[in-house]
Amino acid sequence: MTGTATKVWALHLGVLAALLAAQFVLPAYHAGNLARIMVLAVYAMGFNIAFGYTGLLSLGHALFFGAGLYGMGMLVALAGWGAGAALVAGIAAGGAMALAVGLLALRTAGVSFMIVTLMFAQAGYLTILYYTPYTRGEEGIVIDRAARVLLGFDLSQDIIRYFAAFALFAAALLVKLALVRSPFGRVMVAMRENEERSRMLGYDPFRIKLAALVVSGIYAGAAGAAYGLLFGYVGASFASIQYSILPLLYVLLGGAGTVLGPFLGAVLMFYLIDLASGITTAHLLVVGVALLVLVLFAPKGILGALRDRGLKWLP
Amino acid sequence: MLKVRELEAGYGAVTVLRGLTLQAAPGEVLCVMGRNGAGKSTLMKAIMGLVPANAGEITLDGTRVSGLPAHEVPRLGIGYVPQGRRLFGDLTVAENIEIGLMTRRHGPATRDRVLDLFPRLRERMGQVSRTLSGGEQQMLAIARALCIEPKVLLLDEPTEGLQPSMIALIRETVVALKATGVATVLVEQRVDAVLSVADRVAFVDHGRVAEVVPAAGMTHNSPEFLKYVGI
Amino acid sequence: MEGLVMSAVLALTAVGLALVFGVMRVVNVAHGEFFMLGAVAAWFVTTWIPGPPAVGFIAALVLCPLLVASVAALADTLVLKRLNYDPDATIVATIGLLYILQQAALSLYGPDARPVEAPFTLRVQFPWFGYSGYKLAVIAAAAVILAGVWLLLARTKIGLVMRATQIDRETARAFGINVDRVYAGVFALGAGLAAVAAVLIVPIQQAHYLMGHDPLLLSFIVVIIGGLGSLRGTLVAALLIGLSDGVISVFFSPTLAKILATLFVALVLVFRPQGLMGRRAA
Amino acid sequence: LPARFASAQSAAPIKLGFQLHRTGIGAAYGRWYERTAQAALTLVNEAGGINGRPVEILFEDDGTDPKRGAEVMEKFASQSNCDAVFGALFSHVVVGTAPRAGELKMPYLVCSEGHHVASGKMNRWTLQPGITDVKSQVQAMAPWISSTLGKKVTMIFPDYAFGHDHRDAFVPAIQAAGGEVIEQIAIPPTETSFTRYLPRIPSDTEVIYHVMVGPAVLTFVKELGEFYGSGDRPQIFGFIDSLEAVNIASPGLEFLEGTHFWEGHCRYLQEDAGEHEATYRAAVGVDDTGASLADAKDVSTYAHMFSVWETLFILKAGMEAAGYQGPADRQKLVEAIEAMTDMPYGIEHPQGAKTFNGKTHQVFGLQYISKVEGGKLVKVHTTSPEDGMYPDEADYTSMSF
Amino acid sequence: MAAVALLEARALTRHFGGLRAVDGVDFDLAQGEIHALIGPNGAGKTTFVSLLCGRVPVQSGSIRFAGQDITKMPAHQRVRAGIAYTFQITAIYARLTVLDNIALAVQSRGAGNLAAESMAALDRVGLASRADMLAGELSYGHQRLLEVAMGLALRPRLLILDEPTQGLANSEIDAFKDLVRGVVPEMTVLLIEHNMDVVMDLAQRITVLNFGQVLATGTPDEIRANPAVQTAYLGG
Ligand SMILES: Nc1ncnc2c1ncn2[C@@H]1O[C@H](COP(=O)(O)OP(=O)(O)OP(=O)(O)O)[C@@H](O)[C@H]1O
Ligand SMILES: Nc1ncnc2c1ncn2[C@@H]1O[C@H](COP(=O)(O)OP(=O)(O)OP(=O)(O)O)[C@@H](O)[C@H]1O
Ligand SMILES: [Mg+2]
Ligand SMILES: [Mg+2]
Repeated sequence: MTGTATKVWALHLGVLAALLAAQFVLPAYHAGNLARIMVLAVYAMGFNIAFGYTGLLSLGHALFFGAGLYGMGMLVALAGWGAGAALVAGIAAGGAMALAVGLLALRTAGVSFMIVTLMFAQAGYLTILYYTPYTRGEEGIVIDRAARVLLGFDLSQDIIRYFAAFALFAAALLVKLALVRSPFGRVMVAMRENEERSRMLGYDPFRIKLAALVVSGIYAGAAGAAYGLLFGYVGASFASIQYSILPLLYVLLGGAGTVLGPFLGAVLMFYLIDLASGITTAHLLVVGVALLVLVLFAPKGILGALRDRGLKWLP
Repeated sequence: MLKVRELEAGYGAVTVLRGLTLQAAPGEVLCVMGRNGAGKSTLMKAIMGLVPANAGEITLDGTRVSGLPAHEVPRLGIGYVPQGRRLFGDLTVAENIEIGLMTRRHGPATRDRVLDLFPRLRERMGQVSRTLSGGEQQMLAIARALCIEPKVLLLDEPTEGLQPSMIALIRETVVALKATGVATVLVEQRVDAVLSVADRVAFVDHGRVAEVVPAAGMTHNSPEFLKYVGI
Repeated sequence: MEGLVMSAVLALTAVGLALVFGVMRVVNVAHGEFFMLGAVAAWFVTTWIPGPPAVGFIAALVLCPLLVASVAALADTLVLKRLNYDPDATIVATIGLLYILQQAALSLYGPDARPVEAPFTLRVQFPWFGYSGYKLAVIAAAAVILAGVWLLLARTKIGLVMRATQIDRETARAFGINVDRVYAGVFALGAGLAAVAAVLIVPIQQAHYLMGHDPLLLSFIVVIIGGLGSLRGTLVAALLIGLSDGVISVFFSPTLAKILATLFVALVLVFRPQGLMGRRAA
Repeated sequence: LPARFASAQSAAPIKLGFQLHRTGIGAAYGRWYERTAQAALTLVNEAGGINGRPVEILFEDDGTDPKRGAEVMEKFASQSNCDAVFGALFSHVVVGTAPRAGELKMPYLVCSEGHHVASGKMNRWTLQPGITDVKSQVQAMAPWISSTLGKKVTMIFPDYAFGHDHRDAFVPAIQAAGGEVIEQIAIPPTETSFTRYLPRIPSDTEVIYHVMVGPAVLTFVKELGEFYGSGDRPQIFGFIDSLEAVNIASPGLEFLEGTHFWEGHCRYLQEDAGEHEATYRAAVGVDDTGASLADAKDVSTYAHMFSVWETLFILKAGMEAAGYQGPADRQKLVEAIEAMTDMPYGIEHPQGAKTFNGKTHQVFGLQYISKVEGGKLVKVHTTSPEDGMYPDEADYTSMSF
Repeated sequence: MAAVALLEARALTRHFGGLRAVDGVDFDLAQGEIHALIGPNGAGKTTFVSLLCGRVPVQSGSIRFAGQDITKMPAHQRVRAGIAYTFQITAIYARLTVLDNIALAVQSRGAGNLAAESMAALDRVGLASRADMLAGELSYGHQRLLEVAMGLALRPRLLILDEPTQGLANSEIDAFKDLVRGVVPEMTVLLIEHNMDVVMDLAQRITVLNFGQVLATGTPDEIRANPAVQTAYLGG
């Protein structure tokens, strides 16, 4: 038992240490990419809490990401809030949106849940477009550089941005690790595996799923708010259906129900597109074929495959 | 005649059957007994091609069965009543029967013959099979398998979860089939059920047939029961 | 009226998706791309075939669904089958397929929207405004095809085999049903139906390599709202979706109407999770 | 390397990044933007490059997506060490990328029509020197519409930022010109069919002003045609954006005969075309009807793509004015462009003469109005530069770099 | 049977469409007894206990458990109140390890030492050696045992077992009988069974359901002697 725990913590702290060091060794381009990937990985980690662990396949997570993004962005751009307060508000907005959606959508399950969340997200997306005078719709708004200062740190500076992204990522990763290894984590998985059974063990499925969804929404909101602050842009495309499917893809590629999978999937997908578009103009073809090959060899995602091939302790 | 020789099969890396050999002759009821997890159901699935055979051979009247795609096995005349019945629950009784008939393209004559065995089903042809009572479901599962006019019938714990009167009914059916020359392989846990219908009893242990004993002369207290199913 | 055309096309596409989803339990993210492929192929066929537009169009109506169906069958045998139809893995695989089909269309057909000439240009003139006769024909054609699909499913052995496979594939195998062939067939049929819908719509909307997006989302919504496994439900839902925002936009600005319609339909599902016609899961 | 490049030690190529809408919703434009940029590049290099150095363009797909746009900017700056970046058209890509350009201190010359640059929302590094913004286009058009086509206008536009820009600019402009907008029909962005909105056009409408974009526009025009049939109809004025890359002679578009369009650059070769028009067309590979020389079915995005061409020549002029040596001189490049004013007609500016406003980073030029006659677009009016002027809304030169 | 009533059901009813699955059943359970529920297939046994444990909402009638009205209480709260149910159709977490399955039950009642108590619970049913296997890879019979073990691990006051011996080999049935005898009188056991040997051996009282209604209640001997039960169920 404790041997496993040591391995688990060693692995995850090791990954974090490597990411921390990466800033100093990687060329600027890749460091910049990593900063972006880490933020998106937080989003995917949140998605994984709902999907990979609790079994809630939502196609509406872009709504939570968007809530964080716009919650933060509107307060900064229209109300002149400071970055710190707006960030907190953005995170809260993600959680609140998840709570609201969950209260309704969790009355459904399976594919119905998938479609209900998709439709709520679509309504959210259209709402952003509808209120163009404030949101500038799909064109989006730029967050003033002057407003992107958190605790005295200028987030538009590459190094600071990297560390800010890293801090968020590290916090998200460790919280998630602790969460999934906690008794509550086991109950989340129990929901995924057999809801009726769990109810008859005395767990309230609705509340547990709602809690998981809210945590998931908080992650998504945090990622959204951080994205806006770190990269200075708030746009409706981030609330569109593509951005609901993106974390699903990351999670499935990296391994659903694994702690590091979403990050791995995000890295993979980013470099897949980046490299493919460098090789050929028909890069979507390369990406498509690569996805097929990957899924044929690792149907449960990369970490899922590793877990099946002996690394049973991978959380 | 169904022959299983040195069969090895399992699930992925897990090997369940380890060199299992047995045979069943026409008109014979062969009971298969063994502890939970011994591999009885796996044997049935392996014969049906639903679990791939890694080694060994299964033949029916000399025709090789193992290695065929699963959907071709029943076409050779092997009927299967899976553990837990596994009806097409949303389909009606008539449609379940129809699927059975389609397997080897049998017509209304077969249907009538089968329904004569189970008059209760004839009254319920339009009912959605999921809503049948447990015993009726079991009858339908057997009827469906009989619709392929099998040479060999595989029955996996058909009396499980049935009320005593139903169990008696199923037992009668098995005895009736014997007379038609069908070879029946019956997985069963209840000693009294076994004693009343079996011609021979094969005891499976750790994926092998440990012993085959003629049923005649066996009693509740036979040592084989104690040894292999622990009574 | 406009809503009816949309409903008709949507119903065809959605029935295709519902088949795949219902029988195979595969969330086919590439379904919209099959739709797109049908439309793009229709453009090629009508451009290549000389003579009056009707000839080319009818050729397209026959050839394109066949072509798309074969692509789908191929994808099924090469990829999905090997994944054993694992629900998660098939999502990734069909996303991959989506990329491939999109790129193929972009490279071979180009990024432009191109029109296909309608087979006839009859125009029904009402006192206050005109209406295209072709659109009426689309509605009729869709109705006929849907009736055909319904007959196939409800009245033929093919339908019975498909439903049996849907319920329990292992047991289906034990009764001589070649599940691989049923799956490939269903996947092809589903894609083919999307292609038929697309061929019907190209004279109204143009073929464009990104046109698969909306039909995909809407089909999913329709299938689930209608209630899985219910053809009738799918039809009703297609009508509901096709007409709902049109009705609401009488009272609100169009975009607001779309928002409200979306929320409304979502709430229908929240309070009737099994869909309009679906059976509540046990 | 060819000998004409001045000296060996400075002959390392100047690298320009091109943010290309190769995939995604902007792909129809992207293809032609790439061809136009290639053509201009050939010309520049044949004429000796920039400051005696050959020029190289790195094309990178941005998927017409703001996130990828920013990533591509990152790639140009950090990995390829480009000297400047240009090419983006779709405004969400521009707005999504501009902050990153500012942080990376990369001159970012956008070929978008949006008003976002001139409105002061971007930064010192983002400029729009190749094409006039929507606000100016619309304003220049309004007096002619009101005086020639009619005073009671119904607007039909997409219900998002691009459409709203048109609405916000056109409503006051037409009022100033003595007309009025009697109905605004905003079409939701996800719409693929429009017939149901058409009955909302008031019957006393004299002019329909439509501006639709995206692949559904053809449907829109066709349905408008079906709606009116062969009966009476108002005058119709549209933005050619609706029909960029679309053959006017496509089936279903017969209805457009006699309607008017704004064109940024006349697709059909006009009788009075300037002396450089033919050279430009030949270089880009476009025939007299605006279609590809290689494939007459392949219609170009003629009304917009000149901006790519002109932007490259502005980069050249700017770099030469700044004595540009390398990435360290990027700021000088921006300052040099800011200092530009008149851009006379010539092969560098084949669309027409322009005036650049260094404070707002926005160029102002001529607009064309064409009428569909016999299936061709025939120019009927050219606006004057003054028509499109409006007071400055920003002064980028006072911002820090 | 001087024991106090642990559970009282009055006029309990549940219809599915026109089908009277449970139709006005009055039922009492004494503290600490082993009570068997038998009846033909489709008599409504599973439905009846589902009403007791809250899986199926009550249509009319009332249920009192340990002096408290639980008619409207949601299922998961009833579990916390002390009613455990093991499924007729095996419902375990197939993709979790056997140990995790048990741990979920143990942690639900808020146990102190999760690992130790989980192993102890497995030990009781003889599955300790398989703790690290995936539950889905257990044979059918072992899955049944795990199912029962999860019920036991909740340490309920009332344990409802729905055909627990289905699929068990005879040897395991004997072990199972011992197990059940060992949990009373701390727990009360309500047992649905078709295996008459098990029923007659274990049960102190038996209730027979038929067509959703109580046909008879009594000691094993009384039931065996009841002619109505003979015709409806035991067959002849
Ligand atoms: N899908 C599966 N994956 C892996 N292992 C399996 C699977 N199904 C069964 N097993 C294993 O195979 C072995 C034999 O199982 P099988 O179902 O054949 O037993 P059985 O003899 O029929 O038992 P029972 O009497 O309980 O039905 C068991 O050890 C079981 O754990
Ligand atoms: N959710 C449901 N919807 C419709 N009918 C149902 C439902 N659940 C049970 N039934 C029906 O109610 C009746 C009683 O079912 P129940 O499962 O309670 O029987 P049982 O006594 O447990 O039978 P068995 O001994 O076969 O398990 C059956 O006819 C069954 O088909
Ligand atoms: Mg078995
Ligand atoms: Mg029952």
